[in-house]
Amino acid sequence: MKLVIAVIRPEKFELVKKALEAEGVVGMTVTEVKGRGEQKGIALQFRGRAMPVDLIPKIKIEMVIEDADVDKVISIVRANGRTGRPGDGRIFVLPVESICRVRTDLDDPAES
Amino acid sequence: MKLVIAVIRPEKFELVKKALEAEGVVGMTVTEVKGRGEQKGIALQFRGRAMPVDLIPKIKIEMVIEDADVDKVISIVRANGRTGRPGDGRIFVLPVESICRVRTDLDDPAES
Amino acid sequence: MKLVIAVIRPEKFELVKKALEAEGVVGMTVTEVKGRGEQKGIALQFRGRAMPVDLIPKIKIEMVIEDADVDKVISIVRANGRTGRPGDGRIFVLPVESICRVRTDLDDPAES
Amino acid sequence: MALDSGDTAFILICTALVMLMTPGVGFFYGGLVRRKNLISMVALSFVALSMVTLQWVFFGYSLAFGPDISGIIGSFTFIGLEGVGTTGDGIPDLLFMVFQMAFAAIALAIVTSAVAERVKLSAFIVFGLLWTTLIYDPIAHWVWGGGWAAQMGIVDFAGGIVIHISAGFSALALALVIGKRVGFGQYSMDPHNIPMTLLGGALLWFGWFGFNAGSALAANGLAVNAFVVTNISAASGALAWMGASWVRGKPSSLGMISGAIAGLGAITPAAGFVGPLAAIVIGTVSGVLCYYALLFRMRKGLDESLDAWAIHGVGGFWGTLSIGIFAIASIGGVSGLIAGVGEQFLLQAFGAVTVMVFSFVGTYIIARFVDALMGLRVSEDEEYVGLDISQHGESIQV
Amino acid sequence: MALDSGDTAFILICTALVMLMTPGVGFFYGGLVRRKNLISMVALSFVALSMVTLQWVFFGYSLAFGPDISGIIGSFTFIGLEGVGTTGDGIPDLLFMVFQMAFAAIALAIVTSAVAERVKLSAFIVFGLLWTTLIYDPIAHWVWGGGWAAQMGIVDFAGGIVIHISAGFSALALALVIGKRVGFGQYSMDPHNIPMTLLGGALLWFGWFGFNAGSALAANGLAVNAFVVTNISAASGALAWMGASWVRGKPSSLGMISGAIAGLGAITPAAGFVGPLAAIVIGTVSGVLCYYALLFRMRKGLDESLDAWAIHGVGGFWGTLSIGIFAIASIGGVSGLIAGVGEQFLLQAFGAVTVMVFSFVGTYIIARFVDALMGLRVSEDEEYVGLDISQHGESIQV
Amino acid sequence: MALDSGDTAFILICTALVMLMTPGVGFFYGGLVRRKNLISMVALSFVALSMVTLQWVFFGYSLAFGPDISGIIGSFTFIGLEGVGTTGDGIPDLLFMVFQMAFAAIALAIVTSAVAERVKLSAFIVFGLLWTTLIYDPIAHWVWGGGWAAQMGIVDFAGGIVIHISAGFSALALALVIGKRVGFGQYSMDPHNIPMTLLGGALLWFGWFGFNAGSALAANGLAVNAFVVTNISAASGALAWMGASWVRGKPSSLGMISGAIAGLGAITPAAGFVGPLAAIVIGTVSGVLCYYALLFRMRKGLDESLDAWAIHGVGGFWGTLSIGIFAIASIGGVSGLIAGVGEQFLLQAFGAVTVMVFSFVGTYIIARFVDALMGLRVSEDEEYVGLDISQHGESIQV
Ligand SMILES: Nc1ncnc2c1ncn2[C@@H]1O[C@H](COP(=O)(O)OP(=O)(O)O)[C@@H](O)[C@H]1O
Ligand SMILES: Nc1ncnc2c1ncn2[C@@H]1O[C@H](COP(=O)(O)OP(=O)(O)O)[C@@H](O)[C@H]1O
Ligand SMILES: Nc1ncnc2c1ncn2[C@@H]1O[C@H](COP(=O)(O)OP(=O)(O)O)[C@@H](O)[C@H]1O
Repeated sequence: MKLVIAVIRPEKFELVKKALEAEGVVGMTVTEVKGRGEQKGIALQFRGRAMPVDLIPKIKIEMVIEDADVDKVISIVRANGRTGRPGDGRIFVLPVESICRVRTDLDDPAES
Repeated sequence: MKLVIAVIRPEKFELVKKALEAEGVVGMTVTEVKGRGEQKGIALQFRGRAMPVDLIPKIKIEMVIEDADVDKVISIVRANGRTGRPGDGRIFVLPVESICRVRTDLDDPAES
Repeated sequence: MKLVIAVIRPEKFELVKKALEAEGVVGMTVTEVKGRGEQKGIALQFRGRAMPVDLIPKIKIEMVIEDADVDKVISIVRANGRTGRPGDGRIFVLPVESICRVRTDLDDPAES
Repeated sequence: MALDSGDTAFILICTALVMLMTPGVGFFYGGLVRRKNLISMVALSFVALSMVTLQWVFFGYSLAFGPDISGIIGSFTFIGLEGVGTTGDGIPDLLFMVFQMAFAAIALAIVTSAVAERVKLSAFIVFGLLWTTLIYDPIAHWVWGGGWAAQMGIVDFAGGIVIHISAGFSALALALVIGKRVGFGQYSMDPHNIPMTLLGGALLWFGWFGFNAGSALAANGLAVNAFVVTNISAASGALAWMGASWVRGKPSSLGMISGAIAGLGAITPAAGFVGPLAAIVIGTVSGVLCYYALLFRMRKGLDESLDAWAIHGVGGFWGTLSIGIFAIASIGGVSGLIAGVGEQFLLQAFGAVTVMVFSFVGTYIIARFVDALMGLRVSEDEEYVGLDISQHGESIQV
Repeated sequence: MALDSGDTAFILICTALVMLMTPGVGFFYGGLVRRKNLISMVALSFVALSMVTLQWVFFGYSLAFGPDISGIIGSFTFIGLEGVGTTGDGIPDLLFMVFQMAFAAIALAIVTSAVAERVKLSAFIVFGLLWTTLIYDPIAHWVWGGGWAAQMGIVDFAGGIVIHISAGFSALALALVIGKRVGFGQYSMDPHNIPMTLLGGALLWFGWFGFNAGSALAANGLAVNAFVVTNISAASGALAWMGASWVRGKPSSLGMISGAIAGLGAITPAAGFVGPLAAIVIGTVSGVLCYYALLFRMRKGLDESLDAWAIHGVGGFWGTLSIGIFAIASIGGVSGLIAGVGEQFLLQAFGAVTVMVFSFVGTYIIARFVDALMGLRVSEDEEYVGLDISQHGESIQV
Repeated sequence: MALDSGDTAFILICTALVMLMTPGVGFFYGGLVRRKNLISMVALSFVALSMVTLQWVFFGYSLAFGPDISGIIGSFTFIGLEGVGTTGDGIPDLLFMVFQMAFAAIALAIVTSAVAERVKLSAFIVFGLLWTTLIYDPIAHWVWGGGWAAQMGIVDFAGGIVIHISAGFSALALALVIGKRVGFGQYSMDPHNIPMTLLGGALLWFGWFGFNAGSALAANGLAVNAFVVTNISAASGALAWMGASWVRGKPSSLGMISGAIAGLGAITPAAGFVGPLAAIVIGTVSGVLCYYALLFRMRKGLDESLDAWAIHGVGGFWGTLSIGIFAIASIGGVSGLIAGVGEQFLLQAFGAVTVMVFSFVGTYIIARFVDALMGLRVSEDEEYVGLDISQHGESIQV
């Protein structure tokens, strides 16, 4: 199992979510975050001075998925979350050691 | 060390927190999130049409604990966070490479 | 690549952020969280009774960085996030398997 | 008598103030529920205001203030506001009509306390129409429209019986019918947005000046007396509740504002009959009494969720009795126990008890009827998701 | 005639109520935009209030209400409020001036709908000054200041033409010039804070009593009539929009409050001419009509973002016509179709259409001019970051 | 003279408006503190309103407006409102009493600026009672109750000296005693909820019409003049502060609303003495002046946290002097420098300075006393956790 963390634009979230669902990737945990990438946010101009706005609202999606699905998920997020301009976001993949449900005591890793 | 991520029902959070504390699991970081599991949220009926509400508020608890405590923590969360109905939540366990405190420069992994 | 998770005091966040930026650590994702450490929060006294306030607002910074930068990042956070009193926070380091951008399909791990 | 521009100006503005109270109740309540039901709570108050407005025009006003039929109800004379004109005695009849409309609206808004976070919008509409027609309008007629209570000499300056006892005890009955919220008593349902409640409280306190002083129906000394004792009782109630709860723990701001509402509810019937020092006693007692009523309600596990009963019902009851204790003839022509007259107290008690029983029983029957008809309550899933989404398709993005 | 203290008291307070409406518009709109533009939206309303206040003192009042020049505009007689004193007929002239100032301010605030989430603050200031001077002041003169429309017999009790048609259709033109928000139609721009919108709506509803009843300029029967029909139309509009939208989906609270505003906008011109039952029809029709106008606007992909056009423009238009249908001479001296007189309807239609065209075309030209001069719109980056940060350097930390 | 229903109506409603200002201050301030102290900040304003209400009834009114004792203080004649009745000259005495009560309440609410985010609730209650009794009541007596200042001919239409100078400079003294917030100057304490501050500002602007126009104590031309210049000065102050801060950076909405309050504070003493054009100057100067006062305060590292001093103190001071410059005898019977009379300016300056010194020194002593008695300040841990939890046991869940 892997934990895929995708940090994307809030305005792309609906699209990404729908696309993931269409491909059967349903389980996800979503957090409102702020972030900056290498561009150090957005540099507004103000009276000639640059006024950087370095923390921009983003949506963080965490999905625990089968190893085999990682590439699929990444390409869905990319396909639907992209505008091509800086700030589109990142995807990180982390190893997961085990997962389980709260609803039942049966561990059924295959489930999710 | 492991990072245990438990995503549970908000209304069960107090119970779970108290139970963890009673068993000596004190350190935790808590985030308000929204999530959906395999049930794709809750399907309200509206005029015969289904109106899915797919992102339901949840509480995410992150705890970094000793490897040996993982099973204990999981069973506490399960025992106290369960209603038996869909939406009770998930627990993920991730490996942690190292931990340290901000307050002091002494690394004392045994501490936490 | 590593995922460094630093949970720090909100009032120290600006300082830490600036210091990281000065050292070239720009990319980060920031979440408002609440947490408790071993002190179980802050124990207010009220009419002789202790009234624990166990979840204190914190800022969680997630940074995915090169393995080589981990020590640097940790010492920056420590240097700038510290007050010396309980509640200064924790830093966790997790392994990251892969990272990629949403903006482009080119995987360029060296980039970030 | 001809119209008086000063009196007309006063009651016009007072009516606007009372109208603002209905959304005020919405914000007061909205801050007390869980975030997922805030919109629903405020919306219910607007629905109450809108529905009652039309009902009042069509026949409500006529039922309440039409020519009396055997002391029980008004006739249909004023249906569609037929014959309610812009002339009158001091103020136009039409102005009296709209001032009273605002009272009818807020009474229903107060009752929404009982169904917070679990009522079906459609069922509330049906319930609300029945309630305002079958409970509120008759009571208004009895006390203010020349009905039996007025004939007996029971007095109620601005609505302690008509609005607070009726709404408070109706809320209690309604809460029993609709049942507890899922999880009530099992996990915390702490108010999520106290500042919004304080805002609602501020609007209520503000609007209440129009409510009580306006009930003099003229800009005269009586209105001034009502205004002054209103503020005093609110302040006393706020400090009393705060003090009483401080003894047991922290003095919450919610307690303080609840105490203010308790003081306001209690002084409402008495505002035209008692003086400033009596108002201090009335407000103080109300703050403490309603606080204990709330504790009692919680101990009993009753989910009359936002305490319309404990605050409006109990406070209004106490205030109605208090006339019989503190009234001074020189203020409003009525004397109480302290002035050495016992009769008014018995009258007030009789009025309060009768309306209490009528409201409780009548509302219970209406609520059971609506529940049988269409179900008062949303499904468990809808309740879990929250009424904002399930009833209105909306949510707060903040 | 001498001053009347009752009338003066009434209009003073009504003016205060109307002043509160301008921030009310800000909160109404503020809840509808994305979180990153909330502060900006509220700030625009305060800027409108402040700017128009000074413009009105310097020359705006004189343009609108100065001695008539050929039916087109007022002369500069009252410049700097020269000669506008504290004596008058019933109420002081200076009071009439400030009452009208509040109207001018809110008109501009309504127009901000069109530029929500993308206007440059500096450009809005320039646009606003031009708009209030070149569009609002002439129209106010035509209809209320003794201009051609007044001379013809076109009536507008409290501003259906002067405020709602003018602001609504101006907003439409302005929206066309400034263009859609980035991402409009591509991704959801759902309102982020409905409770704030409901709060703004509550303040608007409250203030509207001052707006409409105050337009009688006296605390008399006419004011009472206006007050009553205002509330009825608001309630009818709220329920009608709610009902109409319920058929298609969930009855949102936003629909309900929008319907209330639609009802209020529609009754505004008619409040001194029609009775309570007509108000039910006017409000109900307005609720449904404005709802369909909104759906139409969305279908056309027009980003007149917060629906000043659909609600104020369309509602005000309908209300202006409705006088020609429902007016009864005994109320305001004017008769409509139902009273068997057709002339007023044609007059009203002519007035409504002329002002509609003038507002639309005039605003279009002004907006193009300001756009050419300095750019109406922020850069794409600034829009993305939000106007709170980019225009005001502020953000919400909640 | 008999009662006048128009005047009575007017002052009743004005009193309600001023009452709304006290929570208005709470919301204004509440938006400026960190989230963890919002509830506390609003609660303090309600506590001020409640406490002062009772103090005023018991003896405050008598101290301020009882028969004069040597120009220093009122006698105990009116204790418990003894002899304050519903008859009077134009308006009932009891109405004057309650109008003044609202003023006393808001003065204390303004002072809470100084102790934001760190005051112990119990200590504030003790301090507040002492302050309103020992500082506010005497000053009110001096200026309005027939004391030495009134005898000398110092004028203050609606409270520039009595409320704004006294509260502003008291806040400064209090801030020095209680000390800086932990972390002040080290890390950002940016306002967390500007929209709430704007809401508070809107309520203040609205209520201020009652404050200033109501101070005419009649619905007459003077009230109208006060109303008009109030709005003009608010608008001028808003635009001036906005402009001044725009030169240095972004024109924040907080600056704009602060400027409006600065304009309102400055016009308060002058509203019955100056005309519209003078109001533009008074407001504009106040906006700029208070902005620089704020910058000065920050540069000095003074944690008078929410700028009661910079805005109310400095604005009120300027406004008090401005009477001596701009007053025209035809408006309020007083002439200033521009009318060629220098005496009033000296009188005003003397009054302003004396009250400034008295407030500062007196408050300093009271604050030291309360601090010694019970500690003004919460513990460091409580401050860190926030006053909402530590003083009220509440928190915002949004
Ligand atoms: N190194 C990093 N660690 C953690 N989060 C990051 C990192 N880099 C970027 N992010 C997150 O991704 C978001 C988008 O990053 P950005 O660099 O703007 O994207 P892109 O490179 O596609 O333009 C940031 O706002 C931040 O939340
Ligand atoms: N695959 C997943 N990845 C990340 N989070 C998940 C995943 N599956 C579930 N969750 C989180 O757990 C919550 C509860 O999941 P759910 O499937 O409803 O629980 P259950 O399976 O016990 O009914 C979801 O709301 C979501 O936040
Ligand atoms: N074991 C843990 N797992 C997850 N988060 C933790 C853990 N321990 C501490 N934290 C986070 O770090 C924050 C600060 O911890 P604390 O123990 O108060 O710091 P310190 O030990 O430096 O005094 C907590 O509020 C919590 O968010």
